[in-house]
Amino acid sequence: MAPELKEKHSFEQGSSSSPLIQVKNLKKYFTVGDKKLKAVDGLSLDIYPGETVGLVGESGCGKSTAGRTIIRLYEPTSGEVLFNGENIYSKNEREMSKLRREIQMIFQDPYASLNPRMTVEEIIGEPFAIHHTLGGKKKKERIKDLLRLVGLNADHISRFPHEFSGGQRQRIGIARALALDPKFIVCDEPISALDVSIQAQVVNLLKDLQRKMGLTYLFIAHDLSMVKYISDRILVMYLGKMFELADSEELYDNPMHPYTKALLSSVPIPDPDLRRERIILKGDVPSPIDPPSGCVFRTRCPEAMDVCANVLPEWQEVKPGHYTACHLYQ
Amino acid sequence: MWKYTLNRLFWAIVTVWVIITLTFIIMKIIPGNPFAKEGPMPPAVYNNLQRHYNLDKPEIVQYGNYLKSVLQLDFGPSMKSKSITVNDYIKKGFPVSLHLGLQALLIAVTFGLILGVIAALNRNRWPDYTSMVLAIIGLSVPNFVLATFLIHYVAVQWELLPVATWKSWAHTILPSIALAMMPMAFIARLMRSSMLEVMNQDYILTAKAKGLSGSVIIIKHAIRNAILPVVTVLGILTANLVTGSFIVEYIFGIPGMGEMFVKSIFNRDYPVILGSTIFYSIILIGLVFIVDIAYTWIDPRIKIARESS
Amino acid sequence: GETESKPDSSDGEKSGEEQSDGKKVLNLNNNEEPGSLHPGTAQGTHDSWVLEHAFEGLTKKTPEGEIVPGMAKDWEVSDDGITWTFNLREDVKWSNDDPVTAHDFEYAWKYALNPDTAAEYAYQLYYLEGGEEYNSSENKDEYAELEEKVGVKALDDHTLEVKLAEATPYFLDLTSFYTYYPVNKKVQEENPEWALEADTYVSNGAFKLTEWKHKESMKLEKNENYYDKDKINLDEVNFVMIDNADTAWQMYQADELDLVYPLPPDVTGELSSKDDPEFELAPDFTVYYYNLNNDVKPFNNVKVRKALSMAIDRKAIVEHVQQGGQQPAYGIIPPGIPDVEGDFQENSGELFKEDVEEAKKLLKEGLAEEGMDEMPEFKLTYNTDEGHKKNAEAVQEMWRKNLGINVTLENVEFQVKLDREKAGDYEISRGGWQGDYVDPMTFVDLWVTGGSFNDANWSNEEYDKNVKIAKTSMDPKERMEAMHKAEEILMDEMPIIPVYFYTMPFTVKPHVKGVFTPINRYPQFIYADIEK
Amino acid sequence: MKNILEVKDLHVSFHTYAGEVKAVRGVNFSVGQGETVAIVGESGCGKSVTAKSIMRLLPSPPVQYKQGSIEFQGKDLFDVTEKEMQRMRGNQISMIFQDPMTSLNPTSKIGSQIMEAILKHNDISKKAAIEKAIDMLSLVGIPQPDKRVHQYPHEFSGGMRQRAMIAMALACNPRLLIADEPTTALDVTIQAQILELMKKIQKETGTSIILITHDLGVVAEVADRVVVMYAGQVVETGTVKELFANPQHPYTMGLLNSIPRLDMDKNQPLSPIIGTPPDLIDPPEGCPFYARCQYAMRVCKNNDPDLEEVRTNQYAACWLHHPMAQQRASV
Amino acid sequence: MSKQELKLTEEMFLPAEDNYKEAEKIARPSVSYWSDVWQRLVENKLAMLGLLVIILLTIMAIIGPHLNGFTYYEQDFTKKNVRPNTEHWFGTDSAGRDLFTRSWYGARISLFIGVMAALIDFIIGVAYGGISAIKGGRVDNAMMRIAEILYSIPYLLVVILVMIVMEQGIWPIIIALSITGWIQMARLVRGQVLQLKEQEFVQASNAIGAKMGWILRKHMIPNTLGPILVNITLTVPTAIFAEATLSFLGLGVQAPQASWGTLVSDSLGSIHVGHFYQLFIPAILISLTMLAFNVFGDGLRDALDPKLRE
Ligand SMILES: Nc1ncnc2c1ncn2[C@@H]1O[C@H](COP(=O)(O)OP(=O)(O)OP(=O)(O)O)[C@@H](O)[C@H]1O
Ligand SMILES: Nc1ncnc2c1ncn2[C@@H]1O[C@H](COP(=O)(O)OP(=O)(O)OP(=O)(O)O)[C@@H](O)[C@H]1O
Ligand SMILES: [Mg+2]
Ligand SMILES: [Mg+2]
Repeated sequence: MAPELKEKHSFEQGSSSSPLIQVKNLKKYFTVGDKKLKAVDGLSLDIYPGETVGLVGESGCGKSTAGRTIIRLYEPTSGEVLFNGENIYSKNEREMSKLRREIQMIFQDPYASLNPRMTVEEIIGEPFAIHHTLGGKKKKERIKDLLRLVGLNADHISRFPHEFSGGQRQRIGIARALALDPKFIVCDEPISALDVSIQAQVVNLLKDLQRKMGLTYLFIAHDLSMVKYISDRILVMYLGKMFELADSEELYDNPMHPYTKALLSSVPIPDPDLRRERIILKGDVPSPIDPPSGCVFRTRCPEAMDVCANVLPEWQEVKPGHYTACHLYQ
Repeated sequence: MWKYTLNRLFWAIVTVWVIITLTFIIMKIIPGNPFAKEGPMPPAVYNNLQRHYNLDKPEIVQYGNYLKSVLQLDFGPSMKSKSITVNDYIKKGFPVSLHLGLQALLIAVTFGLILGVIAALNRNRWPDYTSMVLAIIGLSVPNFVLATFLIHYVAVQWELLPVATWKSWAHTILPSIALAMMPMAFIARLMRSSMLEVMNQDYILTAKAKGLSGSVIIIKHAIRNAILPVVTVLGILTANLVTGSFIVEYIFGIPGMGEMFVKSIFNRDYPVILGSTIFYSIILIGLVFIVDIAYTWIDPRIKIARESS
Repeated sequence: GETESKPDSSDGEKSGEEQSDGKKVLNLNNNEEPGSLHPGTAQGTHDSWVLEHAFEGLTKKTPEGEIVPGMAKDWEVSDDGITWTFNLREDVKWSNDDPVTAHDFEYAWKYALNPDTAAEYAYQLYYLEGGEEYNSSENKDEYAELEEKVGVKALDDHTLEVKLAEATPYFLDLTSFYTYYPVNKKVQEENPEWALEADTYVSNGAFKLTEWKHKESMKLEKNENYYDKDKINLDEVNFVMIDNADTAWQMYQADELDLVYPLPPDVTGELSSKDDPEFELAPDFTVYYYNLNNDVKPFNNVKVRKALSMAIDRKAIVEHVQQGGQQPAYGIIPPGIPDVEGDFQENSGELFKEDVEEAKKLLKEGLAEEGMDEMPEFKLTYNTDEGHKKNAEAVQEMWRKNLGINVTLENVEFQVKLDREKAGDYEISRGGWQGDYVDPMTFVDLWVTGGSFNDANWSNEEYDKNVKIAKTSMDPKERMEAMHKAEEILMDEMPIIPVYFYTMPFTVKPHVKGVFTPINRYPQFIYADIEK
Repeated sequence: MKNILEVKDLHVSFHTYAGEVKAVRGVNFSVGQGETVAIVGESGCGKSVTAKSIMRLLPSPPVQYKQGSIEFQGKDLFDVTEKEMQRMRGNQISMIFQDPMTSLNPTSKIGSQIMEAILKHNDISKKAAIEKAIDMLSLVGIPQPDKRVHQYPHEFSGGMRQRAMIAMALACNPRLLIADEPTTALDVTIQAQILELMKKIQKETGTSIILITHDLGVVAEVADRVVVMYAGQVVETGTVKELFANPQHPYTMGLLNSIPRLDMDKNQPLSPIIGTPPDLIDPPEGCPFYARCQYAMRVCKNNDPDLEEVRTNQYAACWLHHPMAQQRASV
Repeated sequence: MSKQELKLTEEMFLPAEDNYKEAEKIARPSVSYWSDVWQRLVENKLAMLGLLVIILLTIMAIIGPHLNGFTYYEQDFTKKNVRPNTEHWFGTDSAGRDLFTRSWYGARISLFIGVMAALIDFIIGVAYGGISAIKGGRVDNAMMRIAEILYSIPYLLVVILVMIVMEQGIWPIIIALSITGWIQMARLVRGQVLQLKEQEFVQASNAIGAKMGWILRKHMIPNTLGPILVNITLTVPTAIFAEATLSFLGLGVQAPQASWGTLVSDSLGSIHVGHFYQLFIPAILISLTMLAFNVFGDGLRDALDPKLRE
């Protein structure tokens, strides 16, 4: 394994470095009809400079909402997000616009996230145009540099997105996110729409860039093997709630929450010789509009107990650096 | 559901009230009055008329009085024709327009759907072009021209049907056709595009994969889904058709609401203008509501509650 | 009443044919739903055509235009022309078998004059003594008193005494007019709404109303109670209400109608040029003219007004635009009114001449007098109607060609035109007037100073004086002379530009006989017959 | 083992305004009785087109079948009339599609959608058909099936809809089930349920299954044999065990290497296949993988290799297995 | 098999050096969205025919009134109701005016009315629908209600009002036609913008810090332009048609000017007296325009439809 990486990690988490992003009890509710949909319900997380935090969970559990709220694409219902110690929600429009250079996002759908009516040059150049940082020839050079940086042919600068394959488009999206030299990037399932062979291209690129530019990632995904590979720490969400947070190795080796266990065992492993004991969860994810009482997972939990129906399990550090919210550990 | 209906009802009342008010204001702004005519009118006669119909009162009082009588569902007398009240007008005219409108609607929907389906199923082949050109021709001949042609040829030259008036079923055929043409063409085009879209849907493929034959797929799966956009426009369309078309009623001499409405405007017959406007908007709002309900019935996915948010 | 609106299953009856049961049926088009079939509140042709056949007044008119006894068998008039005494027939009955009495007349006239009735034609009764005072009252308390003073009184069941405000030479003509028809007092008092539906409708004329599908159709049937019923040949008259002249014409062609008036303009031209045997031209009693707003420069100038009038080719308009056998008008009083001797209009002759060169000269002079060097652009306002539009276009062209004047046409809604005329907010506007009664006064009266239809806002003392003389004098010669004088003054001053006198072109099927056309009425079918 | 299906040299093209898209270019493979064959490959490589060709579901035009044959139980499906084909669809061969959200008719009840297939292919009463539909729903593990038959698709969750699709496909005991990416649109936990279900059903009914996917994990989990497709061609086939252990085509190797293994060092970069697949309007003359292949040789540029048996029961289309290349490698 | 016949040399099995060059190759030529749309439109014969007719009509509207030396207003009673002949190509009307000149003069007015009405619809509709969708929530609700109410007020009353309030001419007609016409455009734009608002590329622009105006200009408008264009192509003939209906009610353009609508409604009666051409010619021109704009609009819609692009 990679012991030194772990050490480095714990070092980073130590007092010497302060977190780049601090999410404090973040909540984002949507109104659907006359009901509240609690898309994100109490998210707290510190993200340190240079690290990658993975965020996994089933579809609709609030991953994207969390990501978008953290960078204030959505206004939160309550809670705070501190970037370098400053609350980003208290910033006015001008300050926010400035801050936008520091935090960026890469989107899930390489088709929907590029305006089909704009050329690659316009798409990647959009940040410069908005912030008036570069113009003319310099801008064009910079765009070409960015294209090369993400491994695309700089001659394709005047082409339209639909002429590119999915992987290429995703790289255009990455180039756009990188244009303003951000510090923090939310990657919202940047690879789940791509083919396996292409996924690796993008993941390598992201890792490469992180190393070169000292980037910090919040990496959202539902492909657990990829998340494990790219993340230093992983947060598991379910129905808007945090279920478990740990170092990625730790989480895979010692999953605590029954949901994490089930999730891990559900991942098909491309090795026909490996036959595992699987935990098949019953039923489906309940509707977030009226989630079950108590622990929201109890309706599918193989180890549900009586208390689970009534009491909300508390978020607690069970082992150093390993947090979970489950009655089994309280 | 109840809450939803009540909410809609509330807004409907507000809407109708705003419409009454605006119509009242416009009516009073535009020049003319129901008693104006070419010829001498001694002031005494004019004053008597004004007094008789309460037009001598301040406008705000007239407005108040009108609202009061509307609440009692009494739209007042016609100022132009002493033989009939506005309620009579509606009682008399609406059934006629309704009959004509429904008959036209039937023609429009039946043939519109058939043309649309045929066109979509033969996309970019001659049946498609033929039905669409037919449909566009339906759209592109002004209906007073069409009505004139129908009367001239079918009724006068070929003597197949009576020319005008509203006496027997035979009398209703030509006006129904003249009225149906435009909506038919509209429905045909709408149906074509929605059919094309539906035929590309995955569930059509599923149905094929089940081994169903082409016709079963079209009837059981495609049309029902493709008809949804048609249903949404049906509310306004029906409201327009059943409240009468001036041109068709005027040309065919049909005693319906459409003719009365337009004439009342030219005659400045205030109570008739207001009465028929209110009636029209109630029908419109009602039908749109019905269509919304029908929509949830045809398309079980739509939850009414969503709309209310 | 019959409010059933579903078409019945029976097929539309073919017109004119004697039906299997030998009934003689005439099919007509009334154009529109009558506004009112109550003699007191009726006004306009849509109402009168039915009324004229369902009712009869004190007098009636023969096909030749003579005034003959109707409900009254004879009458006397005092020497001063003020007091008229009518003796009613004793054998006349309402369609509900009630006798027709003098009280019915008294009641009807007073009813129409009652301010609460708000009858638009109440002014037709202003000739009665106290009539205008009663109708003008705004105080309900004095109604009874004023009503009492109105100059009409039933001396007994069969004697009616009428007192006029001033001598009215054409009063007898008025007694055949529908505002002067009687109303069955008993019926009216029992059911004020009797005139709204066919089944409560009671009349005293040749026909009775037996069916009225509002906005759709009416049926008149022979009234067996009519004293002169032997002269009535028709059993039934059906009216439809088709407003569109094209449609009505098509129905006529498809034999669904026996008589059509009005005809579409194109058809009029076609039929008259072909001398179609079914085509008939009846006289009308109407003048078509243009109002010149005398308050607007340069229309305040006589020379300018005359120039405009002289530059119009009336013959071309009549022959090529209207094509309905109209008569170019060089005066304002249409033909058909007896003068002391002969026809009033013929005696007047042409009161001015068309002359383009003269017009040009006058225009120049007139403009110079007003301190203008050229005619400003002005607007000719007419109300929406194909015929008016064609006339306006032709006149516009004539003025452009003949005088080099730029006119813009302005087509407005009827109501808007009336409103503008009343407000004096126009330059030139189209006008027309159909006489109410057969006397030049019905036209001459219009342009007195401050007259309610004097939209040209013209005023001339001499003219007013002559009108006054004609109104009050009982000497026919003096009257006629004064009116000729007035017309001359009017044409000399030219506050309005007459264009032509209307005709009434209509078609009637050959099997319909005996339709006649009084000068100011729709074709009358009271004595008509169907012969096959 | 008897083959129930044999696809031989299948060519399929689409006519589009941009030109002819040669979506499938000479595909060969077979499916044995009771066998599960997985077809894997990148998006756009022709998996779905192959599957739909077997069902004859592609609209023509724009589709053109160029050459080849599809033999199902010894009968060439290209010779069958549309009527006969309708009798076979849903009865002998069934298909389930990727997206359960859009593959069910939203305006028709689940029960009636299942019954349709049953009524079409069996001469039974409506009542019996409902019974059967309920049975099928309970077979695929839907609780309270007697209530659920009367519900509409939107009242089902994604996983349940896919189960309903499976129930529908299996209602007439087909000999062959084609599942086109049946779990791609689903969450992992739900995917696990569905895969488990498919395995169970195969065990119980003995149907042959063609499973189309691009997830190698899923392949390893359920397939007996694998067909790897690339740019409209089959580049390698073999049993799951052999193929995963000894991939013989550089593309297969690339696919396997680009997935992070759980035991992998995080600092070691993944080894992706570089580049993108070729455009099938203008496919390269030689080996379609040439431009992305790390072992490419000069011969590959202009010469398309044949699919040949390179190990027992394992076929690959690659010049590397040519004796001359082997020779050079050994040098 | 051909492979057997292949001459394989040892040299061929040396590693290729430049194979990666083509790995990211994009085979197809670069086409912008609009040229792509144009290409597909050109393929659509019917639509192109429609476009051709539109162009021809426009050209004729410009030069037609000057072609045979007559004016639209000059009357000649000696030559009234003349059938089409070599002097009067479309014949004359009942006042002896040349119908060829009048028809193309009418084309001018009708097309102008159509285009201006469409333009006004476009401007108001886009602004109203766009604001409604972007503001969302209560504002959206209120704005849509207002549109609904406007839709229910008696149209004719409003038309009369407009005609009275405004100086006479073509403009009151255009305004009258636009009074409710823009509502449909607003609905369309609103729907599109609502959809776009949720699109990831708009969110991406937000994430970069783009302001409202920028997003509108760069993302919303270009991406709604397609459906808007289609709607415009359909509004033009609808307005021409609606003007014809107003003419029938006597609310059309001022005489002696002619629009197709007035030409048709004035000559409705000509059918009874055998002057068919007086009705047919303008009626056919209206229908032809409707037809042309409609097939062109349909073609445009198909060409713009992303589902039809593979
Ligand atoms: N704008 C919105 N309005 C209302 N509800 C929303 C909105 N956006 C998201 N939601 C709801 O919030 C919940 C969380 O959505 P979110 O997109 O964050 O999930 P996710 O974890 O990203 O899912 P996926 O894996 O499918 O992307 C879902 O139930 C979704 O329906
Ligand atoms: N209707 C069509 N018209 C034109 N080309 C098509 C059509 N359907 C598929 N194609 C083309 O055929 C090729 C193969 O498509 P196919 O759907 O079989 O891919 P696939 O392997 O199933 O991919 P995916 O994993 O994305 O489903 C693709 O290049 C595609 O562009
Ligand atoms: Mg998401
Ligand atoms: Mg596929």
